[in-house]
Amino acid sequence: MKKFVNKVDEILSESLTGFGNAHSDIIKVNLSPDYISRKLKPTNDKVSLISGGGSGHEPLHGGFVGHGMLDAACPGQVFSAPTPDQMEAASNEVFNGKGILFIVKNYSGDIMNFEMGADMISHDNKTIIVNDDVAVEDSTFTTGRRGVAGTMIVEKTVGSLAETGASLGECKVFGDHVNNMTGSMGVAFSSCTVPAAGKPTFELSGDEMEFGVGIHGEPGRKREKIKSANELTKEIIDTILEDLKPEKNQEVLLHVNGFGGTPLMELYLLFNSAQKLLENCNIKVSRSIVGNYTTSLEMAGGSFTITKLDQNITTHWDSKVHTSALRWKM
Amino acid sequence: MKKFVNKVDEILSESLTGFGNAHSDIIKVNLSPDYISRKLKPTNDKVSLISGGGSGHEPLHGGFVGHGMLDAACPGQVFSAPTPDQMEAASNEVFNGKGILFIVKNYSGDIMNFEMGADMISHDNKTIIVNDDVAVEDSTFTTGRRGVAGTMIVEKTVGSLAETGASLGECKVFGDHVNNMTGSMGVAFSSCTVPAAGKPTFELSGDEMEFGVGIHGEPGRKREKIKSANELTKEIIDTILEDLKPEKNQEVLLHVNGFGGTPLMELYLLFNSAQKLLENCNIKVSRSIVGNYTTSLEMAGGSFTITKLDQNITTHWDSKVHTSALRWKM
Amino acid sequence: MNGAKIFDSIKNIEIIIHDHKEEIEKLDQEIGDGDHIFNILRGLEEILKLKDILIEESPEFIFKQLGMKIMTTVGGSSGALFATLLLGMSKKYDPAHSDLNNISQMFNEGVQSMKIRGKADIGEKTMLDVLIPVSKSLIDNSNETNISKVAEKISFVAKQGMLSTKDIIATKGRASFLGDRAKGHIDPGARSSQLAIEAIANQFIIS
Amino acid sequence: MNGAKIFDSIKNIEIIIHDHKEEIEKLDQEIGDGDHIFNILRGLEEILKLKDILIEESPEFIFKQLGMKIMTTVGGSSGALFATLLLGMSKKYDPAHSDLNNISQMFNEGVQSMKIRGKADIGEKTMLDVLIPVSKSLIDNSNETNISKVAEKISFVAKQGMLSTKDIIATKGRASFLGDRAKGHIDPGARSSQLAIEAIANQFIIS
Ligand SMILES: Nc1ncnc2c1ncn2[C@@H]1O[C@H](COP(=O)(O)OP(=O)(O)O)[C@@H](O)[C@H]1O
Ligand SMILES: Nc1ncnc2c1ncn2[C@@H]1O[C@H](COP(=O)(O)OP(=O)(O)O)[C@@H](O)[C@H]1O
Ligand SMILES: [Mg+2]
Ligand SMILES: [Mg+2]
Ligand SMILES: [Mg+2]
Ligand SMILES: [Mg+2]
Repeated sequence: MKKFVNKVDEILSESLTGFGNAHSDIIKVNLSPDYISRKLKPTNDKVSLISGGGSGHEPLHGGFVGHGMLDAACPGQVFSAPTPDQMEAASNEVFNGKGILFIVKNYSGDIMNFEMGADMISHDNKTIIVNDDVAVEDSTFTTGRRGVAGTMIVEKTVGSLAETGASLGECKVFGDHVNNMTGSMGVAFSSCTVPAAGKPTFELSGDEMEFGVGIHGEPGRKREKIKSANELTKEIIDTILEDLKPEKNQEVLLHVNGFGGTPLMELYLLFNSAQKLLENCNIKVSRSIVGNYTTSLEMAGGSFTITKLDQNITTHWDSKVHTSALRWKM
Repeated sequence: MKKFVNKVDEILSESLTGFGNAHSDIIKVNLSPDYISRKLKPTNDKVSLISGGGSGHEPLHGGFVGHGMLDAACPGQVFSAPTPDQMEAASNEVFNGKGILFIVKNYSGDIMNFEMGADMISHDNKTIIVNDDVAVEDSTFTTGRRGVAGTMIVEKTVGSLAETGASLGECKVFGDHVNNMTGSMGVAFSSCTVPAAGKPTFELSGDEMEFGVGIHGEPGRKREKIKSANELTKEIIDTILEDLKPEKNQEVLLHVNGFGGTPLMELYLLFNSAQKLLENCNIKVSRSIVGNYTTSLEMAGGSFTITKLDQNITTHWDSKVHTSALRWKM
Repeated sequence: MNGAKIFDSIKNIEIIIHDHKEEIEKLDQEIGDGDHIFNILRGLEEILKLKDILIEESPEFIFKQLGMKIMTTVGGSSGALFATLLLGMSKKYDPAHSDLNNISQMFNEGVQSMKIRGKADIGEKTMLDVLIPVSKSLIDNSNETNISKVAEKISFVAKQGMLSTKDIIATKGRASFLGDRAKGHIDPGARSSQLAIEAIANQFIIS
Repeated sequence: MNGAKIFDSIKNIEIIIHDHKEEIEKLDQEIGDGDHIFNILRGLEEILKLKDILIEESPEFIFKQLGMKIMTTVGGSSGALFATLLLGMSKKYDPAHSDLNNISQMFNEGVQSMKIRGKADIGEKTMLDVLIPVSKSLIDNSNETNISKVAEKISFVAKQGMLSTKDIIATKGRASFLGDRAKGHIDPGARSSQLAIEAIANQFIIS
């Protein structure tokens, strides 16, 4: 394994310390229990947004702590959900009069640990479960879909609404709405190496890809021969559209997300493929974001996320934000 | 080769088109000759900054076109300097009454092509040659040092000065000054794959790294066994400090740059190592930036850049900027 | 039941899990994300550190502390679930009962809490495919006097439960995202749970 | 000298470069960034496309157009340098001169421009280690009547020049960053230039 590391056990704490110092103008890092919170508590009463999950998806979630987005993020070990005491401590620190809204990606481990965290606090709280990954079939008998790159969009838009002083109920309803308007799907060209394991989670031969992959270096829904960018974009976009069933002339936010090991050049090429396809279906890409936002360590590959826009979502997407990974208008 | 690509020949134009559309609020893309310029020409007379170089370093340089930074960027083929007609066309479009300032990384190909471009235009122009890479010995008989991740810092600070209406001469002097205050050095854990070649430029065995590597997947100054993050950080930071010879209590900007294939988690860990080292030498890290800004496609590895700060550099680093890759205060 | 015995069991579990490190790691790489073995080992290491502090305490208190430690150091699905198991177990200790009776009642309570926490039941390709049958077997045999016979029984049903996860698809946990591709692979959590049961059973078979 | 001959030479250069594609690619991967072969091939492909349009034009005009084309399509060090070579050559064509005289004068002018453009001279491990000796040899032999003898000479000095790049360090171009590590590797630009010279020489030796 080739990584910048001193001791494998200390990667997380060293990295978090570095993160805290590199962005000490806006956030602070607490260790044991680990959580990242805003440097300054908002002065107005507002719902406090707390997200979290296994590490290895950076900048998600710590990179989204700051004005207009999260109040705190709880990072677990690499690809392991955080522990409830992290959520408890973060909640107690960031509670700001209007309740706590947890934003959780739909994985057993995350859900269980966040539930246990919620059980430990006395503040009013609600949870938004993000499950945007259309690669996984949903059914009431299963865990359902995974939460992937759409999480950032939920965090941005609900974060914006919370900033206006909206109630916990309003934030929860809006978050569920954004999640429902959002679909994602990805493809991987390589696995990634969990530092503790020291070797890639899986091996792919030179001409194979994992189609419908998640964000933990885990295998996807199927393994296939690699295809041209246009072909695989079409397959993914078609699957997302089947799920989202947009009307004609629907405006959308198109997010091309890199998993960590794919150059921006290719991500923009994918954006180009997808935008053309969408425009051929009379869908208007009126907002866009391209980059590595929800990663799987150094995995090569990427995902598409589409959010159907309405006035509300657009407003809260456009509104000002100041986090280490997403910043505009301030 | 596993890349998101349709035809290898068209990667660049498809990617540029995607880039143009994804950021159509601030920039526009011209194809044949290829250049990226601001969507709206500044209304005040100002020096126009044009940079460029081989593609494959994204977001450098196209990602730095916008208010407070570049007026245009000329992307060449992957790792090949752009052609003079690109610089000519870009100059003619962005000239804004006060002359053209070219910002060129110190590589033969870039220098020659930019010189030829400059020969083709009638506007007043000057060139800043960025050569921040302390891994390469400098001497009057050689090409000297390479221009690497410090380029972004030169573009940001001079871009800010140009925005104030400073003269071409002032911008040139300030850019040279920032360049002189800046030193960089990097290490690679893997090579990268130039799309046209289809295979990695070099191979490294499982426990080797290229020390003092450039940003083109080319071999570095020496090949060594991998070391702990603290050890290699120390070796690099010591080399940079030897070059920059900071005074006691010097304030610096510390930039940890990823080459494309290294997770943010590791970059922040490196930041932590470096900051501790610097503080032990009584050097104060008062500004910081961590992320993939000057990449080598999907190369794993990263570099450190240190800029000695003075009042001027700090002011122009902090000032507002709105590009696709660097954005704050607007 | 006392602190010394409890920590002996944990030590035995740690040994057996260590001996199967590579195998468990591989199972979670095949149908999960590869962290299961590290989660388990981190948990075991953390609770073994509590031995000196807790060894004289009541089983009730010990299980509660172990549960809290797992809860705050492990993370992931297994952290939440094993913490729930231990916390559940701590609630049902009754000094008036026999060891076997205590274990049956405690384990049953722990597993019930896990089912609620995980919203899962038998047949979903999880560790519950091991733990539910074991819990049932313990209840069924809670009046048995030959402890090593009980130990053999739970060791057997644990193994059966573990093997049963191989050819089914998962409907809970990370493996559920794989659909049919999960078939043919044993669930990592089922394997580690079964090994833990085996370690404890061996202890009783031998003693 | 006329359009047909010029384009024949270019076609011959393209053939020989193609035949050595892998070798040239490898050379620039070893001490450069791996793009040299693609730059060269892109340039050759682009100028061959101009054949039909330019074939009837004067050598002067043709060289100028070829230079412009290389300049606007190749990029990198070799784009700038070969464009400079061709543009330089176009300046010295004189219809009153013999072919050999023209070639000598033109090539000399082109190489002089390259030296200025590249701020480089012989012994710096670049293509100039091939092109400067060839240019000198052409000047020295510009009154020679046996063309194929001249061709053999330039072919020889080109090869010598190319080989001379192997054991020196580079002080210009990308390989200069490697310091001592560049030793033992032939310069890619020297190799492609030498092959081009060889292609042209062969044409004259045969004809
Ligand atoms: N909802 C659930 N109910 C019961 N067991 C579960 C559930 N989800 C996951 N598991 C168990 O947890 C194991 C995985 O644990 P681990 O790898 O530590 O966590 P994660 O799945 O979060 O990476 C699975 O093999 C399975 O046995
Ligand atoms: N300053 C220079 N003067 C002469 N030749 C040079 C100079 N710099 C580079 N070269 C030549 O250019 C070749 C590399 O060309 P190429 O790979 O196309 O461009 P780049 O070096 O920009 O990647 C080198 O092998 C060398 O022969
Ligand atoms: Mg996990
Ligand atoms: Mg090049
Ligand atoms: Mg797991
Ligand atoms: Mg090259």
